[in-house]
Amino acid sequence: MPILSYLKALGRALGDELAADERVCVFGEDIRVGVANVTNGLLKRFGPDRVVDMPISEQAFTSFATGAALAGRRPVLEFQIPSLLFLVFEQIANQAHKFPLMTGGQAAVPVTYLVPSSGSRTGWAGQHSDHPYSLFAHVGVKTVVPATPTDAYGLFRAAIQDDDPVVVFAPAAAMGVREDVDYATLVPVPLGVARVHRPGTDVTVVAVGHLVQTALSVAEELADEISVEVFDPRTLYPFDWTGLAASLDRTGRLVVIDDSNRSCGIGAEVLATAAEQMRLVAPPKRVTRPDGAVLPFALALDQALQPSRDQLLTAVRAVAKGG
Amino acid sequence: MPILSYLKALGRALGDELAADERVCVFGEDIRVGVANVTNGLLKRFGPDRVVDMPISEQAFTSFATGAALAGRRPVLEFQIPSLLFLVFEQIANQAHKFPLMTGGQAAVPVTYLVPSSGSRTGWAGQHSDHPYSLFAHVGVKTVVPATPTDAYGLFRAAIQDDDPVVVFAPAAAMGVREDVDYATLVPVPLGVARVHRPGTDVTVVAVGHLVQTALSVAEELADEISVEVFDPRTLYPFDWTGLAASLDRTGRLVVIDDSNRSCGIGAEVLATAAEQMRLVAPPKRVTRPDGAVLPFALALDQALQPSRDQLLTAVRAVAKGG
Amino acid sequence: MPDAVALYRTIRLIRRFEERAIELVRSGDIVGGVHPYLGQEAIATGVCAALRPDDVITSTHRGHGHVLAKGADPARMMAELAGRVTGLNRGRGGSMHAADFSLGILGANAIVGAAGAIACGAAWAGMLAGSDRVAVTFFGDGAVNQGVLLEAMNLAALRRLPVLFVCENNGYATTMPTAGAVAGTITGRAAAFGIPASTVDGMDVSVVLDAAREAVERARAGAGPTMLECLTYRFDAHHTFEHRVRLRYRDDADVAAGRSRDPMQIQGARLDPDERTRIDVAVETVLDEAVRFALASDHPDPAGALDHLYASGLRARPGVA
Amino acid sequence: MPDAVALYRTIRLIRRFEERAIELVRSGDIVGGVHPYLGQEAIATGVCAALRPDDVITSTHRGHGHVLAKGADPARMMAELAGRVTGLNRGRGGSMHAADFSLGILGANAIVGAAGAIACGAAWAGMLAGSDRVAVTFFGDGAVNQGVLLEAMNLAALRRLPVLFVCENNGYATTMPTAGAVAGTITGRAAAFGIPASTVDGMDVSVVLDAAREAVERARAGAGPTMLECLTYRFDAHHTFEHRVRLRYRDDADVAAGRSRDPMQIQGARLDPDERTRIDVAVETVLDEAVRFALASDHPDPAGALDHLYASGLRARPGVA
Ligand SMILES: Cc1ncc(C[n+]2csc(CCOP(=O)(O)OP(=O)(O)O)c2C)c(N)n1
Ligand SMILES: Cc1ncc(C[n+]2csc(CCOP(=O)(O)OP(=O)(O)O)c2C)c(N)n1
Ligand SMILES: [Mg+2]
Ligand SMILES: [Mg+2]
Repeated sequence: MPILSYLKALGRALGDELAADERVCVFGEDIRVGVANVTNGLLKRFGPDRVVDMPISEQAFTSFATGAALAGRRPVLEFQIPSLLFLVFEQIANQAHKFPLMTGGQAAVPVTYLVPSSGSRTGWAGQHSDHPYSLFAHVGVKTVVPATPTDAYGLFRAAIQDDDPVVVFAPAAAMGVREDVDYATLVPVPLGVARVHRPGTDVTVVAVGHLVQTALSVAEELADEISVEVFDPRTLYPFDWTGLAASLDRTGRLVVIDDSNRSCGIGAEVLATAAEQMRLVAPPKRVTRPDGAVLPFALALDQALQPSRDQLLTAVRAVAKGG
Repeated sequence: MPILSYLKALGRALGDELAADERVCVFGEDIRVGVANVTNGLLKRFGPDRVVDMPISEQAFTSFATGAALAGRRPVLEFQIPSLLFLVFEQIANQAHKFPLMTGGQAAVPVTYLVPSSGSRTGWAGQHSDHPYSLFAHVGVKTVVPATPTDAYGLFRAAIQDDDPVVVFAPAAAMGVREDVDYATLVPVPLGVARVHRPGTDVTVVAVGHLVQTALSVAEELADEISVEVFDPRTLYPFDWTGLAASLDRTGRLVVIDDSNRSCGIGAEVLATAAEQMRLVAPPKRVTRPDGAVLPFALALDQALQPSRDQLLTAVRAVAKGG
Repeated sequence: MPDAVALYRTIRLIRRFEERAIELVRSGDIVGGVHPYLGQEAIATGVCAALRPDDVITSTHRGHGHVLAKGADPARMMAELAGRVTGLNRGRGGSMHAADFSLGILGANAIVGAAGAIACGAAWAGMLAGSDRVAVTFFGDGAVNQGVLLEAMNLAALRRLPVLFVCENNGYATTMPTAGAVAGTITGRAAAFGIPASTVDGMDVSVVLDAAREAVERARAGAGPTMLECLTYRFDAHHTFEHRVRLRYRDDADVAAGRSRDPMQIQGARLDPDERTRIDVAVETVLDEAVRFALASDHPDPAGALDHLYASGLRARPGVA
Repeated sequence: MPDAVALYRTIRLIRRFEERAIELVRSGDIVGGVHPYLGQEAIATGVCAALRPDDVITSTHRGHGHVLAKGADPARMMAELAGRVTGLNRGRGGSMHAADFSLGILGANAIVGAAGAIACGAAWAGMLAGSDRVAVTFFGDGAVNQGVLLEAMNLAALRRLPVLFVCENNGYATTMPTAGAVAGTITGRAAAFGIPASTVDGMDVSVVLDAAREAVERARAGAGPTMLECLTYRFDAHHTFEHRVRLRYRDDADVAAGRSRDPMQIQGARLDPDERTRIDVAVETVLDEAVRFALASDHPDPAGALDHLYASGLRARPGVA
C-alpha cells in the first residue's frame, strides 16, 4: 500500500475539496510556491481565482475570507505561524464566529483556518512556537488537531465541508508521521468524534495531536503493568464527551497530555468535565506545558517546556496507583 | 464614613499612582473627556504628557505602550470594550508578555490594561459583551478581576506597580457596588492572594468578579441549610492555589461561578487543579456561560446565557448532597 | 435612479426613524441605546441611491441610515432595535448588528474599521462569480486609523475589487476631533494604495449621489475601488448615553456651525412644499406603523438563547450541568 | 561620524558574520536556521552610522545586520545564534529575538510589522524625558501591508515622534514579489500620514548614510518622523531552509541582476586595496574568535527553562504536578 505522509494528506485533502466543490478557494502567503508544503501544485491545477496569494495582511485577508464566505464561497486560509492566530483573533472570534447568531441565522461563515506545523518547531523560539488551540475551544470556534495522516485528511475535509469556522492545527511534531493507506479508503472524518487508538481497562490517556504517538508508545511500554486506553479526541471543540464518558466507565482513571499552556488549557477542560460528570476512581492528572510558557530558543530549554514521554509515564503510573 | 463606588475606586487608584510615580502614564480613547468615567479630571491634574488620548489604533497604541515600558515608563491602557482585547491579543500575548524571557531577562514590560465595564453591558449585544479573562490566564498574562471597590482600588494599584503586564477586568455588573470606606485605609492589594469574603464549612464557592455578590447572597439564603464559604480569587493568574487548598481542606466541596465561556474557562482550571491536587469529597460543579457563547441582543436572551443566582443555588445544593 | 422626491423621502425616513428610536430609548423600549445617524442622512441616501438591489453594503455602529437606505423594512428594523422576534435579526443583533442579507445588507458592525475587509471579500466573490455587483463599506473618520481597514484598501486595490470605501467624516470619533487622530489626510490613505479618492459635501444628497454614481460605474466597469470622503456633522450624541451624561467636547459654536447645514432642509428645499408635506405625512404613517409593529411583537423566548450560534446546527453545552 | 573605512568594515563584518552563521547552520551548531542579511548590509550600516549609542533600534526576523551595526558584540551574537548562555539573550532568543538593551537594541522581532509601534513608544518616552534620542525601526517591503505598522506611522506623525522608518525593499516578501503585494507605493504610505519619505539606493552605504543623517537630524530637531525606502536585493535565501528545499520564485536573470550591485564591493572599491585587505583580515580574526567563543560556551541548563519568564520574579507552575 502507498505510504501517506501527514503533509501529503493535508495537500491531498485540500486538492480533493477544491476539485469536489467549486466554492472552495485557498488564501494564504506564499501558497503559489507552497512554502509550507501543503498547497504545492494547486495553483497550476485550479488557477489564480481559486488559489490566491495574499500580502502579509492577515487581519484583512481573514475578514476577506469571512466576506467571501458570506457571499457563498468556502475559503481555506493557510497561516505560516501558529501565533498569527493571535493577530487575527478578533477576526475569527469576534467576527466570523459571531455572524450566525448575531444575524439571527441569516449568515453562515464556512471558513477553515489551517496552521501547518503548529506548536514548537525546533529553534524557532518564542514567537513561533505557541500551540493556541485551547483559546479557540474557549471562544467556541470548532478546533481540530489531527494526529495521523488519515485523520489529517479526513478532518481537514470535514472542516472545509462544515458550515462553521473551523481551525485545523497540524502539529509540527506530527508532520513526520506516515501511514500505509489505501487511497480509496480516505474519507472525511466527522468533527466531534474521538478515536480510541488502543483500548485499555486501567487508565484512559487523552492525548492531543502529535502526543497520541507518545501515548501509544507509553501504553506499549507499560503493557505488562497497566492497561492504557489511548483516547484521541481529534476535535477539541466540540469535544466527544460521550466517548470520553464511555472510556472512563471502563477505566475510571484519567491522564491528559496536551501541548498547550496548563492554565485554562484543553487539559483543564477534560479534567473539569470528567470530575463533574464522569466516573473517576482516582485523582486525574495533566501533563502540559507550564503556565504561561514562552518557549526559549535553545534546544534543551525548548524541549524542557514541552510535555514529555517520561512525564506521561510517571503520571500514568501515579494515577494507576492512586485513589 | 464616605461611600466609595467601584468606578471612583478605579479613578482614585489611577490618580494615586500617577501622583506617586512619574513613570506612570495613561493611554486610551476619549480619556481626556473620561467617557468610561475612570479618567475624569486626570488630564487637568497631570497634563497631556501623562494622559494621552489615542486614535482608534488599539494595536499600535498597545505596542506603543510596550515600547514606552521598555524605555522606562509604566503605562496604563484603557480599553472601551472587552473584545478590543481580541484585537490586541498579538500585542499583549506575543509581544509584551514575551519580552522578558525572549531577551534573557534584559527587558520588563510593566503595562496595565484596564477594561472598565467588562462582560455584558445590557443591550450592547454580541461584540461588546465578552468576558475574556480566561484567555489571559491561558497565555500566562497576569489577570485580575476585582469584586469590590476596595479591591478594585488595591488590585489596580498593585497591577500598575507590578513589573509585568497585567490585565484588569472591571465587570460592568460590579460597577454598582459601593462600600463604606475610610480612604486612609485604601492600599495596594497584592496580586495572587485570594480573599475569603465569608467563611464556611460545607461548600467552597469560588466566585469571580461581580459574581462574588451573587455568591454572598446565595450563601446568606442557604445559611440555615448549608455553610457556604465564598472564595474570591481576585487574581485569576497567578491563582492563589494555596488559599483554595486550605478552603477545600475545610469543606471538601467545590462550586465555581464564572462569567466566561465554559470550555477552557477559569472554572475549568479551578476544577482541574482541585481534582488533581486537593481534597474533594464530592464531584465539583461549574456555573458558567455556555460553550462558545455569543450574547444575543434581546435582554432576556442575554441574561439567559449568563451564570445566574438560581443556577448557583441549585449547584451548591447538589454539591452539598453529592459524594 | 431615484428622483429628488425619492431622495428626500429616504432622508426624511431616516431622520424621523432616528428620532422615533431615541424616543423608544427614553421610554426604555430600546435597551442599550443607539448611535444616532442624525445629520448624516444624505450620505447613506445618496450612496444607496446609486446602488442596485443586488449590490451589498457593510455598515457601522452608527448604521440605521445605511440599513434603511438600502431598503430594509423600517418596521422590522425598529423591531430589531426593540429586541423582538420579528426583528431583522430575530432580536439577536440589535442596533449594532442589524442585517438583511436578502437585501445585500451584510450587517452593521460594532468594531470600528472591521467591516471593510468583509466587504472586499464579498466583492471578490461576486466578481469571480461573473457578476458586476458592487460592495460599499461605510465607516467613520475614526476608522481610518485602524490597521485592518488600511490593509483592506491595499487588498481592494491589488485585486481591483468593485468596492466603494465611504468615509463619513463627521468631525469626531466619539469625543476625539478628526484632526487630533488623523495625521495626514483621509483621502491620502486611499492614495497610498493607488485608490482614487475625493472629498465631497456630505450634506447635499445630490452631490453624494453624483460622486457615488461615478464610483459605482467605475467599479462595475472593472476599474477597481474608489474612496469617497463625505464631510458631514453628527447632529446629536455619539450615543444616547450622552443624553444622560453630558460630555464636554464640542462647544456651542461648533455645534451651531455643524448643524447650520441640514441635509433634510437642503434636499427638502428642492421640493414643492405640498409634495414635501405629503411625504412627511406618509413617512410618519410608516413610522407609526413601525413603532406599533415593533412594540406589539413578541420578545424572543429565552429557551432559544443559543439558537443560530452555529450555522451547522451544533448545539452548545449549557453553562450548567 | 564614521569614515569610508569604518563603513566598509561594518559591511564586511556583517557579510562574513552571515556567511559564518550559514556554515554553523549547515554544521548543525545553529538550530532552526537564519534569515541571511546578505546583500542588504549597506542599509544597517549606513543607518546605524548616523546614530548615537543612546539611540534605539528595533529589528526584524532578518536582523543580524542591524544588531551588529548598532554595535553588538559579534561573539555574543554568534553565541546567541548557537543558543549558548553567553549569548546576548542568554540563549533564550536566538536569531529572531537578538537584543542588547545596553546598546539600544530593543530586539529583533519575529512578527512582520510588529516592531514599529514599539519603536514609537520608546521614542515617545525618550522625547518626554527631555532627550533628543532617536528611534529607528527597520522593516521589509512585506511589512508595509501590516495594519499595525501603518497605525504606528499615524501615531508617529501625530505626535511628531523622533522615529525613522527604514523600509528595506529587497523585492520579495519570502516568495512574493513586492509588486504582487504592495498596491500604490511604499513611500505613499508614509505620505498618507504626512510623513516625508524618499526612496534611495540601498546598495550604496554613503547614499544611505546621507539620507539617514538628514532624517536623524530632523528627528533630533523635533521635526518628527521620516521614512526611507532603501532599494536592495536579498542575495541568498529567504531563510536557510531554502538551502535544502529549492523554491522557484526568482529566476536566474533576476538573481543575477539583483546581485550585480554588491554593497560590499561598492564600498570596498572606495578603499585603498591594502587597507581593504587589512580590514578583511581583521574582520576574519574577530569572527574566528566569535565562532570559537560561541562553540566553546555552555548550553543553558534545562532547569532554568522558565527563568526570566516574569520580570517580577513570579515562578510559573510547571506542566506536571
Ligand atoms: C476598534 C474599536 N475601538 C473602539 C471602539 C469604541 N467606539 C465605538 S464608536 C467609536 C468612535 C468611532 O468614530 P468614527 O469612526 O468617526 O464614527 P462615528 O461614531 O463618528 O460615526 C469608538 C471609539 C470600537 N467600537 N471599536
Ligand atoms: C505577521 C507575520 N506574517 C507572516 C510571517 C511569516 N514571514 C516571516 S518573514 C516573511 C516575509 C517578510 O517579508 P519582508 O517584510 O519583505 O522582509 P524580508 O524577509 O524580505 O526581509 C513572512 C511572510 C510573520 N513572521 N509575521
Ligand atoms: Mg466620526
Ligand atoms: Mg522583502
